[in-house]
Order: sequence, then C-alpha cells, then structure tokens
Amino acid sequence: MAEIGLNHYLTLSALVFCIGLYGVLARRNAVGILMAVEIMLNAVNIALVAMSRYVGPGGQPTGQIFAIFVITVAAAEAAVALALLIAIFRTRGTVDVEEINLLRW
Amino acid sequence: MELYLIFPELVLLLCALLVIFSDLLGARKEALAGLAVLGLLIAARLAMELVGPDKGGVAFAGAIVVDDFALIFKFLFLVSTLLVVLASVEYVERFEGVAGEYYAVLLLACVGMMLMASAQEFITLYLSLELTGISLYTLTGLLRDARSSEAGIKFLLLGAVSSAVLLYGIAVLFGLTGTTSLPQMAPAVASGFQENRLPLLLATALLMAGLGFKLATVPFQMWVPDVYEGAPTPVTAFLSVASKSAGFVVVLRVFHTALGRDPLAADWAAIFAGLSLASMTLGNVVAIQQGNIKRMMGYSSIAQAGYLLVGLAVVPQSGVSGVLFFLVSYTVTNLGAFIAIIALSDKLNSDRISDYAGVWQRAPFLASGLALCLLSLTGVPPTAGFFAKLFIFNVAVQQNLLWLVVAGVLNSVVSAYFYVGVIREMFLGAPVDRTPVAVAAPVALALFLAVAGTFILGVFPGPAMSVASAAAGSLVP
Amino acid sequence: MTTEQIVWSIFFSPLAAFLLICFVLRPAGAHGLAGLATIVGVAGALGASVVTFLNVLAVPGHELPLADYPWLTIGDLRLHLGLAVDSLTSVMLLVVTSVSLLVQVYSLGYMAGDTGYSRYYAYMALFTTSMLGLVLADNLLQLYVFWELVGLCSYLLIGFWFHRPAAAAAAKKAFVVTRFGDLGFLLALLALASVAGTLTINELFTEHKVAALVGASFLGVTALTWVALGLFAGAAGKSAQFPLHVWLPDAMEGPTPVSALIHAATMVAAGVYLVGRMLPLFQHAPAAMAVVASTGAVTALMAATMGLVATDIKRVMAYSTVSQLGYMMLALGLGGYVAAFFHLMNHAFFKALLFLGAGSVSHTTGTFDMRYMGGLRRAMPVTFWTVLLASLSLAGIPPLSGFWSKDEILATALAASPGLFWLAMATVLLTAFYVFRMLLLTFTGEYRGGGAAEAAANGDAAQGADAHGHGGVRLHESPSVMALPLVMLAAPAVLSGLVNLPTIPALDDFLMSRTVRETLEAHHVAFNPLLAAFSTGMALLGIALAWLVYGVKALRADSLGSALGGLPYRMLYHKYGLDFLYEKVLVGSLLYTVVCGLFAALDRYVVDGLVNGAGQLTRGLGRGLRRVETGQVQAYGLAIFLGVVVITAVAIVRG
Amino acid sequence: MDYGYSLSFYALAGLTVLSSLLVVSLRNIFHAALFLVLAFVGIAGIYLTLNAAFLAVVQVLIYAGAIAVLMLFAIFLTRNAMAQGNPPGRLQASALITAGLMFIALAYSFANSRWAPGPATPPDIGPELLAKELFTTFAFPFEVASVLLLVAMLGAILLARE
Repeated sequence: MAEIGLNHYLTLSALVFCIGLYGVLARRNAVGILMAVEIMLNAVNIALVAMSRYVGPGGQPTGQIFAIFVITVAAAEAAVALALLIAIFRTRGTVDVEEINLLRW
Repeated sequence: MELYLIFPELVLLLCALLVIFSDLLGARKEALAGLAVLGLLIAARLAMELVGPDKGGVAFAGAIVVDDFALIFKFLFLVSTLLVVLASVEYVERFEGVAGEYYAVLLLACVGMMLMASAQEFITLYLSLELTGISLYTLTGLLRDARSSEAGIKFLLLGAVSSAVLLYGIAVLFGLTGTTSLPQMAPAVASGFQENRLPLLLATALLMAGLGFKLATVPFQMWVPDVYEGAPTPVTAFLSVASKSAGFVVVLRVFHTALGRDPLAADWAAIFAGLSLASMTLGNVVAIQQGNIKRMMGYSSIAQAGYLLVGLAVVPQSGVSGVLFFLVSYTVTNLGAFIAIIALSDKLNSDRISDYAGVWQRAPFLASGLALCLLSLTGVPPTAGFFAKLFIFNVAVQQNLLWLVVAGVLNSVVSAYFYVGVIREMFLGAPVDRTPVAVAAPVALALFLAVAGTFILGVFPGPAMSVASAAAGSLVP
Repeated sequence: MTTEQIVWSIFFSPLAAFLLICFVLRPAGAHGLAGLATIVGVAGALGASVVTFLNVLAVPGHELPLADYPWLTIGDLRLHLGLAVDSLTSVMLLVVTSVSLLVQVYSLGYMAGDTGYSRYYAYMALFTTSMLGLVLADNLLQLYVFWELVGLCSYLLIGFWFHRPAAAAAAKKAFVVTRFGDLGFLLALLALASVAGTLTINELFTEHKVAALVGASFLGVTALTWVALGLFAGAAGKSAQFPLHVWLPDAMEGPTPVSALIHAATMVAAGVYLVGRMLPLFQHAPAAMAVVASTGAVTALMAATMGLVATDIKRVMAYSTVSQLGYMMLALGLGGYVAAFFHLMNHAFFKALLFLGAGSVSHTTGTFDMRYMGGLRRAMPVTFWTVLLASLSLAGIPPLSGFWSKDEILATALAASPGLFWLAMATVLLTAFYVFRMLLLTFTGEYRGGGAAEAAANGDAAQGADAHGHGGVRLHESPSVMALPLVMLAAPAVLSGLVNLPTIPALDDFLMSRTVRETLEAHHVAFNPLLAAFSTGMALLGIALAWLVYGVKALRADSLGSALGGLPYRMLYHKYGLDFLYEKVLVGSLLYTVVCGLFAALDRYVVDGLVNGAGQLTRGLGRGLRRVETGQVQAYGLAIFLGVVVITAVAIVRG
Repeated sequence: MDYGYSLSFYALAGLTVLSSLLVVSLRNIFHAALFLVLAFVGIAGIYLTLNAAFLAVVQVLIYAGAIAVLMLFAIFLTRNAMAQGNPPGRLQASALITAGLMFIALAYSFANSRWAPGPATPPDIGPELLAKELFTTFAFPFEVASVLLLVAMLGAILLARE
C-alpha cells in the first residue's frame, strides 16, 4: 500500500466528479440532477482542500477558503434552483427534465 | 482605503436596495426605473473619475484591479443595463407586481459583471461570476410561466455544471502554481510549461468550457437558443450583450494575464480559432431556419461570438483591441435590435418573424431602427458592425489567419440571408392590420441612443478604435 | 464657393434632399413635395458637377487637388476621408447626375398617385447620394461603404412594390448574389491593407506598392493577382457579369425608372468603374486581366442570346444591359481604358432612354409583355422615335453614339485577341437582332390588347410586371413630364459619340489624366475603317433578319399555318398572336432550342443552380443542425463535456 | 508508513464513492437523498484526514445539514414526482462513456503533473488562521459572497412566491 499523497486525493476527486457528471447527464429527476451537481462541486472541494494540504511551502489556507466559498455558492444556487423547480412544478406538474422541452429547435 | 476604486459598484448596490425599499413603500414603477437610471448614471460618472493611466490601481490584497481595460467593460455594462432598464418600462407589467425587484436584480447583475471585469484573483472572480449567474437565472425565470421557468432551470443547471468545470480548471491551476492570483500565476505557468504541459492544457480546456458557456461558443452554446426564447425579452437583450461581454472580459483577463505566454498561448489561440470557426458557422447556418426572432437572435449571438473569438485566436495586443471594439459595437447594435424587438413583440404579442410583416407601415421608427441594427449585424457599411468585422479580420490577416478570415467573410454572406429576411418581412411584407404601434418615450429614447451609437461608430469609428487600443494596452503591454 | 466646396456640394445636395424627405416632409405629411425636393437636390448636384467638370478641364493634368481628413487608424493603416476628382470622376459625375435628374423628372409622371411616392423619392435621393459618393471616393474603403449603400438602395427599390412576392424575392436575390461578389471585394481590401498598407487609390499605383503586391504570394499566386480577382469578383456582382448576372433580370420587378437609373445607367456600371479605376493595378496581373476579358466576352454573348427570346420588354433590356456591361469588361480586360468608359457613358444614355421608353409603353398598355403590345407607333410617336434612335445607337449604326464606342472596343479586341473579337462580333449581330425584334413587336403591326389581354390570357388580374397603366382603354402618348426626359435623353444618345471621334479624340486626351498617364500603359488603337464597315454590316444584317421575321413577315403566316396544319396553327394564333408564331417556328426552333436553350439551361441549372444549390445546402445543413437542439437539457450538458474531452485531446495531439 | 492513516483514507474514499454511486443510480429519489448525506459525511471525513477540521465541520453543517435538507424539501414539494422517482434517461449510455472519457482525461493528466512543491509535514491550518485570512486577504470576496446570498434570497422569493 503506497503512502497516501496528493495524487490519491486528486484521483478520488476525479472519480467523484465523474460520478456526479454521470448523474447530471443520466438521471431524469431535476432534483436528482441537482444532487449530482452538488456531488461535482464536492469533488472540486476535495481537490482544493487536498491542494491546501500538499501545495506551497507551508500549506495554503487559500484552498480551504476557496472551498468554503464554493460551499456558500452551492447553497445559494440550490436555493434558487429549488425555487425554479417549484415554479416549474406548478405549471407543468413534473420535474422530469425529459418532459421539460417546450423550448427546442 | 482603496474603497474609491469600487465606488461605482457600491453606488449600484445601494441603488438596488433603495429600489427595493421604494417598491415596498409603494413607489410608482416609472419612479423605480428612474431611480435605477439615476443610480447607473451616478455610477458611470464615478467610474469616469477612474479613467486614466495613474487613476486606477490594485486593491483589496490583489483581489481586484481597476485599469482602463476593466473600465471599458464597466461602461459597457452600465450602458447595457441603462438601455435595458429604459426598454423595460412597459414590459415590467408582465412581472405581476415585482417590477422593483426586477430592476434591483438587474442592478445587482450589473454589479456582478463589473466585479468580473475587475477581478484578478480566482476566488473573487468565481464569486462575482456566480453573483451574476444567480441574478441572471432569477431574471430568466421571472415570468414564471412554462417557458420562462423552463429557460430558467435549463440555464441554471447548465450554468452550475459549467461552473463546476471552471472550478476544476481553477483547482488544477492552483495546484500547479500554489496561488489563485492571476498575475502571480503567470511566471509559474510559464516556467512549468515543459514538465506540466498536460495538466496545463487540461486546465485550459476546463477554463475554456467553463467560460465558453458565458461566451456562448460552440460546443458550450446549446443553452442559448432555448434560454433566449424563454426568458423575458429585456432579459434576453441583457443576456445577449452584457453577459457575453462579461464572459469575454474574464476570458481575456485570465488567458492573457495568467496563461498569456508562449508556447501555451499559441496552443489556446489555435483552439480558439477552431471554436471561432465552429461558432460562426453553426450560428449562421441554423439561424436561417428559425421562425422565432428571439431564437434567431440567439443563434445570431452564437455567430457573433464566433467572430469575436477571431480576436482570441490572435495573441498579441491587436487581438484584444479587435475584441474590444467588436464588443462595443456589438453591444450598441444588438441592444438596439433588441429594444425594437421588445417594443414590437410586446405590441404584436408575438415573436414570430412572419408576424413582423409590414411592420414598417405601423411603426416606422422601430422598424427602421431594427433594420439598421440588423444591417450592422450583417456587417453592411456604414454601420458599427462593418468596422467591427473589418477591424478584427484585419488583425487576423496580419497574423496570417487568412483561412479564418475567409470563413468569417463567407459566413457574413450567409448571415445576410436571415438578417435581411427580417428586414424584408418588415419592409416588403404586407401587413395584416395597419393600426400604428405606439412606443413609450423611454423605449424610444433607448432605441434612439442605440441606433445613434451604431451609426456614429459606423461613420467615425476612429475615436472608439483608439480607446479600444489604449484599453487593450493596459491588459497586454 | 471654392472648388472644393463645389465638389462637396455634389455629394451633399442630394443628401440634403434625402434628409429633408425623411425628417421633414414625410413626418409633416407633405408627400407631394418629395419629388420636387429630390429633383432640386439632384439638379443642384448636376450644376455643381458641370462646374467641377469645367474646373477639371481647366486644370493641367486634369486632377483637382483636394484636402482629406483623418478618419481612422487600424493598426499601421491610416485612413483618410476625402474626395478625389480627376477627369474620369468628372465624366462619371456628369453621367450620374444628368441621367438621375431626367429619371427623377420622368418619375413625376410615372409614379404619380403611387402610395409610396415620398418613400420612392427618398430612396432615389439616397441612391443618387451614394452613387456620387462611390464615384468621388479617394480610397477603396470609402468606395466600399458607398458600394454597399447603393446595393442597399437597389435592394429597397427592387422590392419597392412589396405587395408582389416576386419583387421581394428578386430584391433578396439581388442582395445576396451581389454580396457573394462583395466577399471578394472585402477580402481584397483586407489583403491590400495588409500587404500594401494603404487603401488610398492613387497611392496604390506607386511603384513600390505594386512591387510589394507582386512580391507577396499566397498559394503560388501573387497577392496582386488575388487582389485583382477579388476586386473583379465584387465588380462582377455589381455589374452582373457571368456567373453572378442572375440577379439583374429579376431586378426588373422594380419600378421602371429605377431600372433605368440603377440597373442600366449607373449602379451596374459601378463594377466597370471599379475595375477601370484600378486598371493600373490590374495591368500588372495578366492572369486577372485575362479573366476580366474572357468573362466580359462570354457575358456579352450569352446575355445577348437570352435577350433574343425574352418576351418581357424589360427583361430584353436587362439582358441587353448585362451584354453591354460584358463589352465594357472585355475592353478593360484588354487594356482599353478609354474605350470602356466611352462605352459606359454612351450606354448610360441610350439604355436609360430605352428603359424609360419601355416604361412609357407600359404606362399606356398596362403590360410589359411584348406579346400583348404592337402597333404603338402611331399612338406614341415621341416614344417611338426616341426609342428608335436609342435602338439604332445600341445596335451600333453610325453615326450614333453606340457605334463609336463599340467600334473602339472591337478594334481593341481585334488587336489583342482574335478569339474574343469574334465573340464580340457575334454579339453585334445578336444585339441588332434582339433590339429590332423588341422594336418591331412593340411598335409595328396590330395592337394586341395590352394588359387586359394579358390578364385574360393568364386568367387573373394581378399578373405581369409593374403594369399599372390603363389597360388599353385608349392608346395615347405619355404625359409631357415623361415624354420630355425621353427627348432630352435622345440628344446624348445620338450625339455623345461625338466627344471621341477618330479624328478628334477629345475624350481620349481628357481621360488620360496625370495619374493615369503615369501609371497606365495606354493601349491606343487606331480607327480601322474596314472594321467599322464590317461591324456596321453585321449590325445591319441583324436588323435585316429581324425585319424579315417580325417586320415584313417574309414567310407568309397562312402558308406557314397550312404547313403546320390548321388546328394547332389557329390555337397558336389565338394564344400567342401572329408574330409569335413566327418566333416559335423560326427563331424558336433554330435559335431558341439550340443556342439559347443551351445557354438557358446553363444559366438555370449550372449558374442559378450553383447559387440556389449553395442556398439549399446551407438550408439543409441548418435543418439538420437545428435538430441537435433537442430541448433536452442533458444533451446540452453532454455537449459541454464532450467539448472538454475533445479540446483536451486536440490540445495534446497538437503539441 | 502510517497504516491507520491509509486505512482511514481508503475507508472514507470507499464510503464517498459508493454513496455517490448510489445517489446517481437509485431510482428512489428519497433514498438517493439519504445517500447524498452519507456521501457528504464521507467527504467531511476526507477533510479530517487532510487536517482540515474546520472545513469538515462546515461540510457537515452546511452540506449534510442545510443543502441535503433543501433537497428533501424539494422532493417533498414536488410530491407526485416522488412516485416516478429518478429513472435513468435516454442518454445513459453516452453519459457513461463521457464520464469515463472525462475520468481518463483527468486522472491521466493528474498522474503526469508536477504539482507545486509542498510541506513535508501536514501544515497547521486552524480556524484562527482561516478566520484571519478570511477577514484580511479574502475580505473582498467575503463581501461579494454576502451580496450573492442577498441575490439568492431575493431570487428564491421572487421565483417561488405564490
């Protein structure tokens, strides 16, 4: 078992990112997609925090600070997304993204 | 304190809060618009104070920089917001009593964009980008009908995904250089190019995708037609100019400041050349097929992004000045077109191009204004659009990008089909009914300003070109 | 006023009329005054042009020194805003303003009562302004700006009667087809700016600029040749040269005075003007010169054959215009600078006259279809005689103006290229034939019912071109406001050849201004009496043939009819009228089916096909690509990520 | 070699990956949301192994707490969508391929990177340091974030009002 280093964390981050990416592209429930987006953002945070630990002579708080801001933005975005979903649900009665396709071509 | 450097933004923030409170206190809608206009004018006046080589500066621990390059964009955002506010005075009826909030969010979006223009550190950049983004998602869904909400959710989901992509790119750059500050990144990027070519190219691709979403370039453009069609028309206008310019200011600053040295610069320039070709071709070819004018303008904006990217395919300073002049003329032109479209589609109650038949006889001013702006988008002299293209193509010819220029010129022939198609419908079509279309005074004023700008830039482009070159000089020495 | 102010006033006078109509007369509802405003504006320009002409004449070297003003700087390229007046410009100014003035006067009668009266005059004023701006420009960018503006006015005027779908379609076709040519023009401008570093016309001719252009090359061809070909592409679009000629016949959907001014006398000649102006550059690119010459010759011949069979009088004229413009290009391609402009000038007068005559005829008969005309000679003597003079001039009968210039072109061709000469000579025969066919069908024989008959034949009332005449109630001469311009145009149509007689080559001397003399290798060809006699003979032969077929009807109608069998003959007779039976049998079977059919097929399937095909292809592509936009947000997301993957892959592979 | 450290990393990584996979593959949207909480907790654990205790707390409070609850609200508010759940869409196969390609691109690039040199021992980035940074170096983005939250609040109200 090799010593755990930056690349382990980055590989984990990449894996989680791509799982989120798959979820965004493959699931039909808009709430599910939102959850997958959150997973992607978390993957980025893993990378940022890992770099905070491993990069720079004395470590860099910047990475962790960045992660805190990402979490903040994610919460804000989730709130607006939820509001939009409620508006859509009111007019359409569904949050299935494959049925949300009035606008096309 | 360096607070004075962000006075314009602070004034707008304050103005946005004032608008909300006045709305709560029951002020009339026109007064709210007036308040917003006042705030924008004061902000512009304050921004004027910062113009000049030794007026601006770096502030807040390197988070932002105020230089001529940032300021030219700030003025663009202020002007766009101003014209959109003026053009919305009738349209806000559709927002069911939230007119005040609409203006406030518009102003906050403008604040976000102005900060994007100044940000030279990735955390600030990301936050201002998201500030803009969240405001725009809100504005897009504001009508809350089926189409508007659909546009909103599509915009938000794709926006969130592309910011995740952008963040990943930033994270990689952070890991390679240990900093989030663009100027501090540059030497590390340049010195590490040989051994870190692979992650640098990956980061470049991720940044391109994340920011390409804002620029609306192929293949990150697919949200554009849907969102343009579904969003409230003034918001579409705002998206098509301000949001695009905001994307360009970030792309220019990030790529030229942090990644601007060869050989990485040659790599991204070549990729941008490819994206440029794809964007203009796809935009123009598909626009021909559109029957909805907002959707058509969506494809048109993709095509225009393609022309703009010609300037990013050119690394030296001339490329930046080409993009700047193009953006200035594109902003006035496209806004002019949209102001006319807002007024017309509001009264015709339709966005179908076929319903514009004979509009010339019902609203000669709107129709002539729209026609001039569409000709400018086609690139017919003497309009702003002609010199914008000439300028940017000339820059590309100097850099031996002849193939791209030929493609661009060919594309502008193709674009004549659909732009002139609208003009033909308006001027040479037979109207169904002949009742004159009334135009509210603020809308007429906004259209007049935009059209005058389009025409003046088309006859005397000299001063604007020098300003663009000077501003480019503050980004790329 | 100073010389310079006078020159500027040429440009501003019609512009003032345009602004007056747009911002004062139309909003005030004073539509009736629009015509007067334009006429005064153009008359002012004509006056100033005459004074300018005299000034140029008086100056040694025939060039006016005019100031220019800094306009814009693109990189190292400094552009100035300025006017340039030399002998060529002054002649063009006279032609444009005089024809324009007469057409505006004529339009008072022709457009009387039209709902778009003031709009029409606004466009016309804008057009005249732009055309004058084009002629006066001292740099190519400025020229290009006005080049596009005249195109825009042409677009608006072709589609003027927007209630007719054909007009709108024709307008769009004209706009898009000429833009294809302008593509070349714009690229040439960019190349010139980049290689030569200037767009000022006279600076481009200096030795080191030419050397720089010859020195640079792209794909093994010199930059100069590319530039010349690009400029010629633009010129071919405007001047309706093969294969970009397809828009001009359709453009006849516009009002007839528009056809006379824009699509015969001035705008379509702008291409010739451009190539001629730039001839000192072109002459260093022999390949481009060859392209110009052969395109011109082929266009001249091809358009003439198509003119043989058109039944719409304006389309005959349109093909004739294309053909004559081909002549001019042929002359330029062979270095015949003076010959080309001499012909341009003469053609402007007699062709404008022919168009106005056609308008006059349709004003009375209510149709443009010659199958429903006939016998108008007695009813419309002024129109008949003036059109006859113009026709003789076009056919090249001495001593009318067309003869002199055409002869100069033929002489140039004979000296340079026997192949092209014979093409041009064949065109002489065809030209004489189609113009007299037109004349005989329209003015001789019996009247065949005009617009009413046409409507009856077609079964609907709104058919035909801009026929808004009186449906053949009572044939009469056009009002004097229309007849007077015909007479006034007849004078130059007959006499303008006299400015460049073989013995007194006044125009020859005048046009060779200082710059031209210094930069252009003159190709002066001596007058050849034998050639003149031969070409006159050919023209007379063409007239005679037309006379045999349409005039005296050498083959008697009834014998022909019995030969064909009674019933089909009678059907044809009633359907087409007698004269057309001859055409169907004689001209139709021989010429139409073989030669013209060939060209028509080429035109329809190859040229039009290419233009339409490109459009179809683009549309098909668009139809396919729009399906990518499925409305599925996840498909859009997929594109983003595939984009990332592809960009990364490309970036890695590139390095 | 610190086996405890390695072991805890692999355990937490496994937990995170597995829960994330379940989030994007379960048809029952409610269950998916619960696994999302689990994934967030796993990631909080990862932060602990990175000496980022403060961030781990934030992660649990905001993500596992606030955002996951928001998701549950969303699920309950769009009730009859619950029955339909979160079925796979048409693009499942292409999504899988794209995600795979993306992973290859990312992992391959990371493996071939030379990151900026770092400290030998884990640096001590405690809440004090973070707070100090947040209110000095990153004071400006902090203020921008507050405006952003204001807009989000405004937006949520505007879009979801009756």
